[in-house]
Amino acid sequence: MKVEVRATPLAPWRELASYEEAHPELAGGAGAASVFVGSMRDSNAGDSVTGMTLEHYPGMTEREMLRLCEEARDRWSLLDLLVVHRVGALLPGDPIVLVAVWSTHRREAFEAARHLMEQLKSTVPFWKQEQTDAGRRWVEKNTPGY
Amino acid sequence: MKVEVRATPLAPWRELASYEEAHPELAGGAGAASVFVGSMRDSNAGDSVTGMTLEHYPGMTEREMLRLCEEARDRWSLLDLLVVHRVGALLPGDPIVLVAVWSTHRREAFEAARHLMEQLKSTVPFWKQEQTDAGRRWVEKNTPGY
Amino acid sequence: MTVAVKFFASLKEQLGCDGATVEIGEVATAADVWLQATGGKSLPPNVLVAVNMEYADQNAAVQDGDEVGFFPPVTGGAE
Amino acid sequence: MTVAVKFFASLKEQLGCDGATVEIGEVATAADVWLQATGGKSLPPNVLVAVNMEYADQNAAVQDGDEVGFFPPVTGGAE
Repeated sequence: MKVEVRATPLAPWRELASYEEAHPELAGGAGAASVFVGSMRDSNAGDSVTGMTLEHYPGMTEREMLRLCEEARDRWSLLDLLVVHRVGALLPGDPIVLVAVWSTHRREAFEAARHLMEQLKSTVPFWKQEQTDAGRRWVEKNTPGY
Repeated sequence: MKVEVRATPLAPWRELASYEEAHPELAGGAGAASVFVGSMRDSNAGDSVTGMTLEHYPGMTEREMLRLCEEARDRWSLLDLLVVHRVGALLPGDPIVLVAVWSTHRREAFEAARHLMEQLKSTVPFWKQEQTDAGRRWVEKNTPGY
Repeated sequence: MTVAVKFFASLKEQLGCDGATVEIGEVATAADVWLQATGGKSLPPNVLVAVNMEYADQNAAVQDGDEVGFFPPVTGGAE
Repeated sequence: MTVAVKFFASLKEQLGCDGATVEIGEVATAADVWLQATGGKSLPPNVLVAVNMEYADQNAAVQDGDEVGFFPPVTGGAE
């Protein structure tokens, strides 16, 4: 299990290839992997967005991410989890968050990945600030995902 | 949109990296990507499984996969889809199927990817034969995923 | 008329046959094609039928030149 | 007792302050710490509170050496 807050660019597919290479025990045991990648869009609420800055609460953010992953692992008997979330400056198209879940069967993988994404959005201390033509603005609320 | 039946090894993360590289329009527009990878397990129904052979109905299989993808694209307003399914000889740990869905928001991506996996299992002509210590056996039924 | 028949997976093994070309009267269903191709074996209830690579009912009419596929329940995807 | 205070995101900008070290009486809640740190500003209802990096109620008691974080609703993840 790995949880990371990253200030440098995230290449999700390369990240996953490296992680599986480093965890050969997943091959053969894990019948299912469910992955979600959330990326920065070039528009929001009708405005063109040219950049984004993500802030976090160092220490607490990692702790909350780890708590969520441990809860999900136990609830769905997951084999492994990988969660990486960006902070710092992002451009449109840049991946913001990667959630990957490995399990024996597909139902657990799908449900856990989705649950983790909702929890990441609603409970982990991250804050987005968007850069638009009208200036910088803090993103004020989350879009419901269910 | 790409649908493929593949007789050679599938490296899902490399496949996704290449696909996104070839489709730069996804960056910026697609806020969400949901991916599922199903791999061959080294056991099934209590028995150790040492190999698997996947058969398909050339022509019909591709047609059914394409139909499912087009239906999902229209139903969830997806931006893009990639589905690759193995046929031929597989070993434990080998990826069998890759489903990737790109959309503006995460709800659509999650729901479409899960739906596609269920449909792939229940309607597309593929048949698995397992190799166990007791010999070869056809997999007789599907495990429900919902 | 002439109809192409294909068998897949366990059905192919049980019948010992990949497929066949069948000559049959002008009015025939997929089930008639099965009987002709298998020498009168009864069609197992769980066998799936496709006419020209689209799922069809066993009572669907077939035309000259059609391809009729017979196969067991599908088992692709992942656990 | 001494308590470390941290502010984040829009709250940090509004207050013009990352954080502070606050001296306060032996019996104090997170809300008391807020008042002390902000010079008596009222605590906005949507502000979240963490004591030692765990979510807490604004009426939670704080101890000497604790760290109290105040921040707006979180907006991580993806759309």
